[in-house]
Amino acid sequence: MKLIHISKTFFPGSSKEVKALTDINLTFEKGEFTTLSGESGSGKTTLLNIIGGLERPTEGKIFFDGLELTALSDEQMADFRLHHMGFIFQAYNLISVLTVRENIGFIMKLLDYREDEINNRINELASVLQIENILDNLPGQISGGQQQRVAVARAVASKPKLILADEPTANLDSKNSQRLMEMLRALNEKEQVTVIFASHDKYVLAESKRTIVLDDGAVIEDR
Amino acid sequence: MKYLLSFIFITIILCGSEADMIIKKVEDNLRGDFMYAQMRMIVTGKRGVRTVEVESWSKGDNKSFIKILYPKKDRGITFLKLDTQMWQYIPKIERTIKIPPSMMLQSWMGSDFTNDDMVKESSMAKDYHANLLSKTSSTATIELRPKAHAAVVWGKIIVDIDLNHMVPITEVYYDDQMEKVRIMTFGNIQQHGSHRLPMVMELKPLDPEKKSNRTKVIFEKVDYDNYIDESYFSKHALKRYSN
Amino acid sequence: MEFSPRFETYVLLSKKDKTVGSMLGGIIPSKESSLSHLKHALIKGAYLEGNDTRAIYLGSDLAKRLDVDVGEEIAMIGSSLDYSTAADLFTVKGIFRTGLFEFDSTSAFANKAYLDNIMMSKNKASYFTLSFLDNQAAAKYVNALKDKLPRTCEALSWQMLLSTLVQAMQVDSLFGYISISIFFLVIFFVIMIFSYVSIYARTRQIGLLRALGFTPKDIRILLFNEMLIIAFFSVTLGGIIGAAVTYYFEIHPLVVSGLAETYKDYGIISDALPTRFDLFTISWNALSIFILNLTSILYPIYKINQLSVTEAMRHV
Amino acid sequence: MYKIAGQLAWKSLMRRKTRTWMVITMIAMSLSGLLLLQGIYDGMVSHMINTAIRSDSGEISLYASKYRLEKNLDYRIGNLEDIKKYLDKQNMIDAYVIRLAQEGLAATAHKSLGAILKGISLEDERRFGNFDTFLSQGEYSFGDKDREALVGFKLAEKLKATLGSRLIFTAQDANGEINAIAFRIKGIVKTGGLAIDEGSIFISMEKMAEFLSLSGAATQIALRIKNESKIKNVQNALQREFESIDVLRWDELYPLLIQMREMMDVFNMVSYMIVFTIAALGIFGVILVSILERVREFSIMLAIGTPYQNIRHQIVTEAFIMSLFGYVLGAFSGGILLLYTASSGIDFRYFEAGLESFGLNAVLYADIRGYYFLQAFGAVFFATLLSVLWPLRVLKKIKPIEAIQGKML
Repeated sequence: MKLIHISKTFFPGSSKEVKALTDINLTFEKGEFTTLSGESGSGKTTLLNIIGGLERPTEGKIFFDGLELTALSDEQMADFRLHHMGFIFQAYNLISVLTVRENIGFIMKLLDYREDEINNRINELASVLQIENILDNLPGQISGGQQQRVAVARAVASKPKLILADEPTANLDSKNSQRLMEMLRALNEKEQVTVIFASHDKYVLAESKRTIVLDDGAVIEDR
Repeated sequence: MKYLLSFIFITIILCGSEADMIIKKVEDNLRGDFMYAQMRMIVTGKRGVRTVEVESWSKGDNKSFIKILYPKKDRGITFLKLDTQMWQYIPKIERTIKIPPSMMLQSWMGSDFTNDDMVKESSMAKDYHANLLSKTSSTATIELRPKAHAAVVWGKIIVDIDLNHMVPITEVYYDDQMEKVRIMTFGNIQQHGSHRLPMVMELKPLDPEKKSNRTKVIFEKVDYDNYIDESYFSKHALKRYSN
Repeated sequence: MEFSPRFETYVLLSKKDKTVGSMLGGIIPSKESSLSHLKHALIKGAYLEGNDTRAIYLGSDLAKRLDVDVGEEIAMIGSSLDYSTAADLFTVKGIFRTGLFEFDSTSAFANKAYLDNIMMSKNKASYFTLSFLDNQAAAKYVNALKDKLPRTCEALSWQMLLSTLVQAMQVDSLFGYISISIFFLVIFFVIMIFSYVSIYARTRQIGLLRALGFTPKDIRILLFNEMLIIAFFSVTLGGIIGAAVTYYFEIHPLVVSGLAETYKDYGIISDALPTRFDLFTISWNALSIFILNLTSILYPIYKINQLSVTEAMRHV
Repeated sequence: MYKIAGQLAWKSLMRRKTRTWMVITMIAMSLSGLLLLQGIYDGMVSHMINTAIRSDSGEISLYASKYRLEKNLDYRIGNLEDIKKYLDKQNMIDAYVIRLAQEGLAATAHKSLGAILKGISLEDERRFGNFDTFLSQGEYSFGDKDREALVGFKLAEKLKATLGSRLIFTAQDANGEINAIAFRIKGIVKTGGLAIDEGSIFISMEKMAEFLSLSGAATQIALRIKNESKIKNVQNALQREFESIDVLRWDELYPLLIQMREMMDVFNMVSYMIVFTIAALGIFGVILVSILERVREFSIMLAIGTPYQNIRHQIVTEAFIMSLFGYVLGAFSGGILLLYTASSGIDFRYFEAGLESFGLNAVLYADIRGYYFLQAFGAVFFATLLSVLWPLRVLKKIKPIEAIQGKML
């Protein structure tokens, strides 16, 4: 994945104009496990959202396997997300009326996977993430750590090429954060999926293969 | 037993025939081949008192001519009835109007008489069985009961008759259930040529809602004995005798 | 509903040898045209005007019976209010057709101002309008007719015709009540749903209040008072807007185009839907809605008080 | 893919049970009320039409031309035998009656009123329209030697006459002579049709002919037609056969009834419109709130790639599930109400004392027609569609990113 000359300006032209990102150029290889780091307001979340197509850059282009994502329409982008990306958000990102099992299988169902395929995948992930015993619970009935693991399971269920995670550990205690990261790392190794985080959590940084530090909308470090 | 029955039967017939005779005499007395009259009708109703004065000429049962003298507004309006047809002339618009048959049953000049009443003589002798109830030297009380299929509304009529003059004094009308419905009283008996008749008649309904109504007819001039010219009984008369 | 004064009387209309008993109505042409549909029923000649004198507006079948056409002269004889004979000559100004045979074959109309002179009926009138949508008026109409026409054969068909109208209106008003109750039922539910939803949106706040020491009774009083204030303002506002709208439509009747075309031949139904401005009805309706408003929140309040404090605070 | 939207919709509804039930009950109750209203309206009009047909006009009536205008015996149907011969041959005609009527004055000792005297055959009338079922007092008979009569109940009341009372009827005969006839009241009829109840007296045809000095004549011949769709054909055929006679359908004779029917249709439509506009408001409120409280959830769904159509589908499905339940429940309970009122009727005397005095039968029976339910379905469908339009606009405006970041709630 390539990001070329990405800039993002909020409220362009008005008095509240904010330059969130300026001229970002990055390349992510397949199977990478990368963290976007930086202080609050440094633009890491904005960059992640732009990568995921939830926001559009003011300038610049993004290519994924040779496909120009920035040229896609909103609907095409949504379809692309559905097929090739997985998302993990801070918290409360499960569908409240569906059980854990249904939440994990949600995207696969949207992608018209066969029922047995879905079930196999759910069981497989549940054992990896140690959530077998809560599969039939509703999100409201389980803890935050469990919810985030379910979110991870949902994100990877359909084997996307890219997983984007925005502060996945922000609402978790250290023990849960650590476990979540270990599991994500294991999945990354096992399934060769590209993972990009936005986080300044030390457990996240510790597990990352690559860390990109942003400050005031610009890359100041990439290691 | 048989004797007794036939005796009662004969008595009834005799009494009946005497009563019939009296009624016939009274009717003959009031009727004539020709009749000229000038009369005043006073109608008392809910909306006050009205007075109408008319002059009338009639020949037999079928021809009559009426002219209104009072109220002033209606003066000169004339009516002609020949058999079943009736015309009205109104001087104000100088038009003669043929009254349609359905109108014949309407109230005449706002009174309790219908147009048809004004021109049709109903005969007590023809429609009723007369029955003598009591009799003194000068008066008789007769009960009139309608014949089986006579088309009359009354259940019975009780008539008091002045035998000296052969004129009615009072007539009380009863309905089907034999309740009194109206009373007609007669007064001021005068001799006019060959006929003797009451010059005042008053009709008083007894129905609760009409209790205050009265219709009083006062004959001012009556003449039975003079020939009335045929010219009164033609359509030309309507306009010609209007003034 | 506005009433146009009419004077109705039974008269004979005559031309040459033809004489026909008919109903002659004295009308105020301008008023009548906005109320009933006489004007729209015109098929020949012209409708009456306020300064007409000897002009008469005849039903089509009545014109046929009299064998007259527009412009011809007919004689009228009737009985004026003092029982004297009223008579005059009229010129046929227009012929109308409503499609109601009894009406078209027996009725005629003249300018009330002129007719009053002849009939001595000034300041006397039978107040009514021939509108389909007002039953009281038609009931008065029939009563007025009954007073005026006790003895006539031909008035019979009139009474029958009108009784049918009255009947329709009676039923109409009865069904009006039923419809209104259905409306109120739906409104009741809608308010209940909205108040339920809005009260439930505050579940957590209420839970907090309960945690702070409010009793269910306090909650009940709080919510009820809130509703009272909202209901008062909304009903007042609604009442004013509703009154304004009805008042507007009374002056400018709603016109449903198309309806008139369908009924052109019948005439009695016009395309204008008369609306009635009546303070009593408006305040009565407003009061009902107000009460409805208050009763509709009873269940939601009950429901929310059923929740325990912790349930309420954790409510999502 | 829509299966999952359906599941989500269902589960969301189940989560807010009270709210869902309120909407369903609202739809069901207003629907059953409207169905009942419509049924009674139609029932009433068809009752009036039916009465008019049975007691007077039949499906088709024949009059001598000009008779209806002049109401005069000069305009009578004279070639009765020809017509009878023709009518007997027609297999489309179920039954027919011959009537001879004359306007005149009915009188008792107390009062006289305009009325119509009709010569009829009781047996024919019974076959024609079960006229005997209109009898409210006395006997369905003209008594010995046809000397008695049947009288409309309102007329009898006004004349202060009861069973056995004597009535005098005065009218013109065929020769223009004014005659009077006396008879007693044998029976009192109450049809709900005012022409009969307020102004008709029935005597035997023979007696009538004698009274009017007119035999072998009629003023009206009324026909019952077997097949409703053939009425016009029969009318045209009759008109061609007898050119000098007015052949009129019942709806031409009673245009007011047709107007009433159409007016009721308009009234029904307006009622439906008002009720379902209000109901749509209720559905709208619930749908809008359920969207607003789930904005975050929808945002996440959108973010992870759920197509917008899928979410829209979920909302629409939620709305339609409620409506469908409401409809089924409402149609069912409305149907039961209708069935009940169609068989047992509603006694409106409790509701409106004056109703009967205007000649309407106080017990009304509803009609049931299949299209009511179709129409109701349409109304519910439209109301639902209407109610989701605005919420869907709100949904469209959701920016997933803002909701996720907590800016929208």
